[in-house]
Amino acid sequence: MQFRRRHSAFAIAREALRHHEGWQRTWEDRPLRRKYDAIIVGAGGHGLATAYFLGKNHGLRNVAILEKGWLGGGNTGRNTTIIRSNYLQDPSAAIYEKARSLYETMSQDLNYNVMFSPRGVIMLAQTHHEMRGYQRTAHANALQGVETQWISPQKVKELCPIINLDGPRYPVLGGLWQPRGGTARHDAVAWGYARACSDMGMDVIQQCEVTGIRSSNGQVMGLETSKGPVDCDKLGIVVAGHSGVLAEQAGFRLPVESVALQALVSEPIKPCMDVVIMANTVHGYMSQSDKGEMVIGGGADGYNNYNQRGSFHHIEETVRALVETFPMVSRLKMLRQWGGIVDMTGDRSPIISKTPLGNCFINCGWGTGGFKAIPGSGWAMAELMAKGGSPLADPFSLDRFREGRFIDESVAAGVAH
Amino acid sequence: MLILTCPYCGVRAEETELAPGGEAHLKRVDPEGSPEALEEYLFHRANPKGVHFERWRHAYGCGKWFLAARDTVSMEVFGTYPAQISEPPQELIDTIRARRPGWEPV
Amino acid sequence: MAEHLHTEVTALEPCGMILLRGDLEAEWAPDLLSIMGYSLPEQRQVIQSEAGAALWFSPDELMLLCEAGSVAEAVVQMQSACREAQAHALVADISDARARFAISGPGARLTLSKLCPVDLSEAGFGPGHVRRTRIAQVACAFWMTGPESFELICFRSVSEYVEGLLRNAARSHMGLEML
Amino acid sequence: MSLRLSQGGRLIDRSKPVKFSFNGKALSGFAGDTLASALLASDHMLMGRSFKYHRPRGVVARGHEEPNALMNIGAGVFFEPNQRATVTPLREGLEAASQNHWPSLETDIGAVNGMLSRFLPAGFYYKTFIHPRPAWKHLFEPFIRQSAGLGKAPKEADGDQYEYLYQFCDVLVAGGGVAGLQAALRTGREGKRVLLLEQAAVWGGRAISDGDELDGQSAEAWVAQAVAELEAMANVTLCLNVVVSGVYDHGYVLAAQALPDHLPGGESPRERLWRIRTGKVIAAAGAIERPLSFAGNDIPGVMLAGAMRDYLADFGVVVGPRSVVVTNNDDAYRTAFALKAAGQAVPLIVDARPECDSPIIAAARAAGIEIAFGSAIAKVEGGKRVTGVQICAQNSAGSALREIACDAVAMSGGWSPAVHLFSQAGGKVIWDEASAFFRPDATRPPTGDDGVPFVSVVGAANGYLEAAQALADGAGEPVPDGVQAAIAAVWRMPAEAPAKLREKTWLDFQNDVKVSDVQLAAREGFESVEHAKRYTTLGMATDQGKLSNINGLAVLGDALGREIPQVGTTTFRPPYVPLTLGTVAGEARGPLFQPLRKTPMDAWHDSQGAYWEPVGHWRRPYCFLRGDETPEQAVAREVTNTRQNLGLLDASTLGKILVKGPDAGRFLDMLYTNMMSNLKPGRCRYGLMCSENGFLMDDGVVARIDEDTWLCHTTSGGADHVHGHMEDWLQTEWWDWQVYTANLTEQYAQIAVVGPQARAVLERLGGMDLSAEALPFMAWAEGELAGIPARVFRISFSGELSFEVAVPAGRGLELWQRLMDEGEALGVMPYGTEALHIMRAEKGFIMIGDETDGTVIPQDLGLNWAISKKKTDYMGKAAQARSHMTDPERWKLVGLETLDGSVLPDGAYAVGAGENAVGQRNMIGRVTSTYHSPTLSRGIAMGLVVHGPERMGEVLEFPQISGDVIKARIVSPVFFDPEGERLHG
Repeated sequence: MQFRRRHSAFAIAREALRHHEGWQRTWEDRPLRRKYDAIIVGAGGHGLATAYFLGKNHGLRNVAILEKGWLGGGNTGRNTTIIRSNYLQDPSAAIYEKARSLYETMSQDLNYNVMFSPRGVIMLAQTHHEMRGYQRTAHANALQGVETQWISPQKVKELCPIINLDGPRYPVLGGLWQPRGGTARHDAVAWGYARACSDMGMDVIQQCEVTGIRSSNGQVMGLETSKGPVDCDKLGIVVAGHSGVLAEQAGFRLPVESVALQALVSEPIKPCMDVVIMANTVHGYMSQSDKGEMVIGGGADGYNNYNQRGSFHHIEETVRALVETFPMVSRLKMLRQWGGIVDMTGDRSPIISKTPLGNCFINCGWGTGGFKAIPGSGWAMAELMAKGGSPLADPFSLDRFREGRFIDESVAAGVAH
Repeated sequence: MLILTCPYCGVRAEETELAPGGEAHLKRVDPEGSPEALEEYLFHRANPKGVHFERWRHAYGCGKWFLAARDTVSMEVFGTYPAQISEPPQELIDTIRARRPGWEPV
Repeated sequence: MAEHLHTEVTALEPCGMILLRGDLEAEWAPDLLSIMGYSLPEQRQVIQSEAGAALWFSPDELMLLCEAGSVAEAVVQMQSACREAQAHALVADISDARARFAISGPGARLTLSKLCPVDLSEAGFGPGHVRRTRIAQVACAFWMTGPESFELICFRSVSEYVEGLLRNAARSHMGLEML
Repeated sequence: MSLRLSQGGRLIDRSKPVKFSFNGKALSGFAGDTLASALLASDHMLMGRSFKYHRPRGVVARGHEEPNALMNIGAGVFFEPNQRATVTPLREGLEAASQNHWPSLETDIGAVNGMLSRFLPAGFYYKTFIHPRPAWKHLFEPFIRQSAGLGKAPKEADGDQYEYLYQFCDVLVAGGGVAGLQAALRTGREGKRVLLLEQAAVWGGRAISDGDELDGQSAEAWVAQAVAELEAMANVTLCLNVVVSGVYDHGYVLAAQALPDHLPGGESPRERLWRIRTGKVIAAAGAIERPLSFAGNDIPGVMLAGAMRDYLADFGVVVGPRSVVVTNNDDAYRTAFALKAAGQAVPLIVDARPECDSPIIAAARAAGIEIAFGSAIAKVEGGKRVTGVQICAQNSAGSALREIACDAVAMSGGWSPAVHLFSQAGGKVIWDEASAFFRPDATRPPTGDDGVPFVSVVGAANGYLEAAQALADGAGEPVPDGVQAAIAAVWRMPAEAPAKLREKTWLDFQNDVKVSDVQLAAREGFESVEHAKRYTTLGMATDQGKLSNINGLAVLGDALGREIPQVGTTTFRPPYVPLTLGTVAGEARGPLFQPLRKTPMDAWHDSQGAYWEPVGHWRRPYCFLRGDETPEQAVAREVTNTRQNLGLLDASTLGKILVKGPDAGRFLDMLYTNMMSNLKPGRCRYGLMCSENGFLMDDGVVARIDEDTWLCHTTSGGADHVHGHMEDWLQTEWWDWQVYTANLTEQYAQIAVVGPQARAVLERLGGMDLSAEALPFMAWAEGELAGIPARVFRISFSGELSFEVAVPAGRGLELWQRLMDEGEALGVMPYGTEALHIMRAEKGFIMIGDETDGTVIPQDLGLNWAISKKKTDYMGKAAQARSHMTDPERWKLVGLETLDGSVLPDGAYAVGAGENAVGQRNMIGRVTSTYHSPTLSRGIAMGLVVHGPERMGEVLEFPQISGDVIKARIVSPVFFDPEGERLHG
């Protein structure tokens, strides 16, 4: 696609000569218009990616993305940035692998460096049961076109020298290795998409809260917002933890509960870990950011919560697991902890679906695993909104709960982080 | 880190002594029920930003399940009550109304 | 440093333990207990009687302690008494299911304060109280057996873990002299 | 240069020298020094290198807010990176090394980044390194990672211990300065249970160093008196060296206690995490001084004015002899006085304000100190230390009016109340225009579980910066007006500084964020403070913006043409001060990491070569190794021996739940898919339990004990869950049903005695008639075996003649030992979980967790025989009627036999023709369990296959990850003894 101004080393050098006073807005600040072909509510990664692919894949550019706060300010900017697609069930593997492959070229596609770092992800097996589960995943992945391998403890140690293989409780029995998984810079994903959407002529409207959804004859007509009313032909609700509130405005209920999920980072240290490790038996996962911070994912609360704090005992459990798995972290210091509100569905898999309201679509329920899915989720949601169906999205429809057609990832002994 | 008073043993128990159990007052649907009712029972959950009725078990204490009314944003606990009841007690409803004018039970 | 807060942790020999589940407010309950030589404790109380301690566990659950040798007979006696009274109750010998520890000395309260989320100040917990809670990551119950001594019970399978926790916590109270 | 004066320093003991080393060089300080004060005392002004440009940096601050002086401390198992020198107490033998440079602190190659800084503005990495694609991973990212990071990564496990402490109080006072002491006195006198915590090693906060006067006495005397009164109150507990780290919901507070007397590796813990539950929090954390933004404000020798005062008063250390003071407020004048009093030269006070007056300004004039009002520092001269400053008018573009040679610059941009604790739990802050800071908004405090405010703030943290004000505020009295002249909201100096200066004007020292970076962010549309912070990394360094936040906000507001309140503020997140991860983990390390559940026979197993397997929190023998055996060989031997002779399995971990009462039968009929109410006393029945979603959850044998009592066996991992599940339904749904349950799992040791000789060995023990007539299959009996009270269940999970014997746990080992002794002649061997699994698979018995995975219903497993047709309801029945559950395309259980006799790999999938809608190979089945059967000398497997039971004899293809294909035939899942004859011995 065409960008107003391409980013490059040359552009930086040029701007340096004029003290960087020539840079322009990353995305335009435009007023809300009266009518759009499509409106996306929620300018997080998933919402922005949906808009991007509506434009890029389906030629729909009269689009607004409405954001109650600031874009990328929800879970997009609050996660541990892990990208992997080594899921067990076909529909999950398909959409996460689509996402992972799109991450590989995202910096080039968006002309914005999202720092996708395919450094590899290991999911540790620490019980025989877990080992069998991951071997099953590896077999499934081979048929799903997802490149994963079952690796030995020695190989785990080679890839991650700071690991303690011989924990007295749960010695490492091996791992599921996805060499092309990794991490990316979360904020940059939102900013890069916002810039691309803006350059396609879409309106990214921040500080715009949706206060009502207008419909007629079971079809969506438009929205009431804090910046005035607006009409639309199609509506996509992509607001993660706040989905229940929007669904209520649209007149339907969701199989979703919102809970706080926590994460923390340590103070930065020199590079010591080149891969992402997830240890599900002991509930800990960790990677090292480019800045040097150890990025650590904590657990989710078991009770409904909208306050982005969460309970500290989850942090304690996670840190214990990490001190056991990586004993050298003990004398590092926790710099910052925070929480995000994640929306959990009945089977812990997402919803990308039509809704009982005509031309109103919803994308939510990513639970603890949303960031890694962003481009795939946007791709599938855009296709669903544009065409009324999408092979990637269809299995994640709302009716699966009535039919008992679960997409349950916890079965592989892994949890869906 | 929540603290809730167990109505059975009177202990002000901290969250780590408790196990959360989801939405309270769900009505079980038996095989006679419609698929819609079953879906509702199994999956649809009240997910309010505000007053929520929920289940907790005093797992590391007396082992009893009890119910609580809590605000999911401010975390204010309006009250806890025994689980052997199919609707929240009127007294508690009144307390919540006093604390949250305009709130109505669903 | 903090020597005056010395704490002794002792693993105790097994004793008889009887689980009684039933409606403690029913008429038969105090009668049954008194026949057996126990008094009915109030909520969260422990009452020491000639037969042993009776611990309140929940509104429909008591744990009765007795001599190890007399538990089998006591259980049979209680079960038949319940039958006679046509009481809906469950009586079981659970003497082997738990391990017991004594924690004593001037640092006993502090030791438990490191492991249990319970107010163990004198104002918060005293003789006659029983508390079911967790000790680090497992369930436990404890009560006081003297001004500076506690008895703590936990499940048998985790007794080594709990003993490790207690000994570790009792090791040094440096920096806590003011508490 | 920096040096120690011959006198002064209230915290040091000059009679106690302390030796330490810095970058390998032997140095000496005094007891009471911090590492930073001791380094300054020996003229080590250069203490580290910055994050991005590797600029030389010295210490700026006195306490936890220090951004620059971060050290690698200690070695080996006691090594710790990023330790703030300003809060590291000096101790004998301390080894410190500066960070983030190569090859040395003085000569750092990374400083080339500084020369290129023009090409590396905020967010430059988003705009470049895009092509070619592989270069990011292989070239750019490794380079960026290597130059980023601060301290070295520790290499070893921690040599110290940590622990928790639970505390409860009515009032927690965080901070033992004047206001905190006052608040503790006030609430203590009211009789409240008060806990007063102070992060420093001394009481009184800044008042003593600043030489304040309180209630007509010296601060020192006042503090001593207040502490004495508090110590005398039985309801008040005071503790030093405890930093309050976070305030959480419902009055939960975390605090970290440092133990300065702890010796590395000593018996005491190194730090202790206090988990406090309090009714109220009174935050009295004081205020933090802000730097001023002028070019070169990061050169070693530029320090916060208050810090400079502290180093002098507390440690007798100065950077001198000539110091210029630069300020926008009155407070910094005190530094000038203190320096003068110590014989140092203060050639000029640069005051950005238009000429104004106040008692302290008058005093400066009277003392003959020159003051330049309306002035600014255009630029600091120097490289690795300050050599001078250029002075200009504040309202100018920075053309120098004069140059002053000096060794140090004391700067003060005003003070920011430490509102962190108030904000963490949800309190909102409000911009105070007159004082130019955010203060807590008392109308929007955090609320507790009762909905009532629970955090209040007093003293400097509440915006009352002067001692007399803090004294009144802490006491809850009306706060008098201050005597200082108003601060000027000067955020950048000079006001019209050109880009060239702004590019050398630091906001966030550690992360190297400059004024020009924040302006760039604003220009590029990162208008929200959260965007600007993330784009520039302002405030994300290890001081978490304690120094930089307000200045950054102001510069952002300036650039956007908005007032500070419109720009907003970021949320303060715990911890207030970085918290050691070991402290967070507490005692849970090594053997205490998690509870390890052991059966009564555990020690015996361990002594007999048990190869352990974790099962939930239990450990169980996977097999027993003899001699040089591999586990595979041991398992084969155990299977063969059990089938031929006699095997013993420790089955104590199986759940055993007693269910009793008039409604117990009815209850179990709801819980299990099959009928339990019609089971006869003395008999056993295998039962299945499903979740309300219809999925198979647990299984086990149920024995009816008497008319109203059943004993339910569960899987090892499922005991607690199933018991909780039962209690859930009894308490919350069918509370009028008369049923009690008791989880007796741990009361009994259970031993499976299995094999053709099983009856024989039990008969040798004596005590019970276990003949086929007296104890038929699926019956149980009670009695004594070898003098031990026992229940014997005649059930079989192996297909062999088998008895499960339950005895009181305390006698389990005795029974086990007796069985081993008596069985010796009969060929007894213990076996582990893997032999158990193989034997059940040979018989086609399903295993929860293998054949089930949370998505499987009993109907998938051919278990329809265990689903009662008579019952109108049971848990999961309604869900099992849904369309996807009754779909004939569901995969069903079959046996699988490889054509070549090999063992199918775990988790292998069978493929059909073609691909699905998203391009994945179509799968038609999968392996659920697979083993080498020693009995049949070939691979056997169970699996779920679409239309499986109707396709007996068909051959399926199972591709390997390598691409090779293994072929296997669909067969009956019962591989061995299909007639079940062996059950009878």
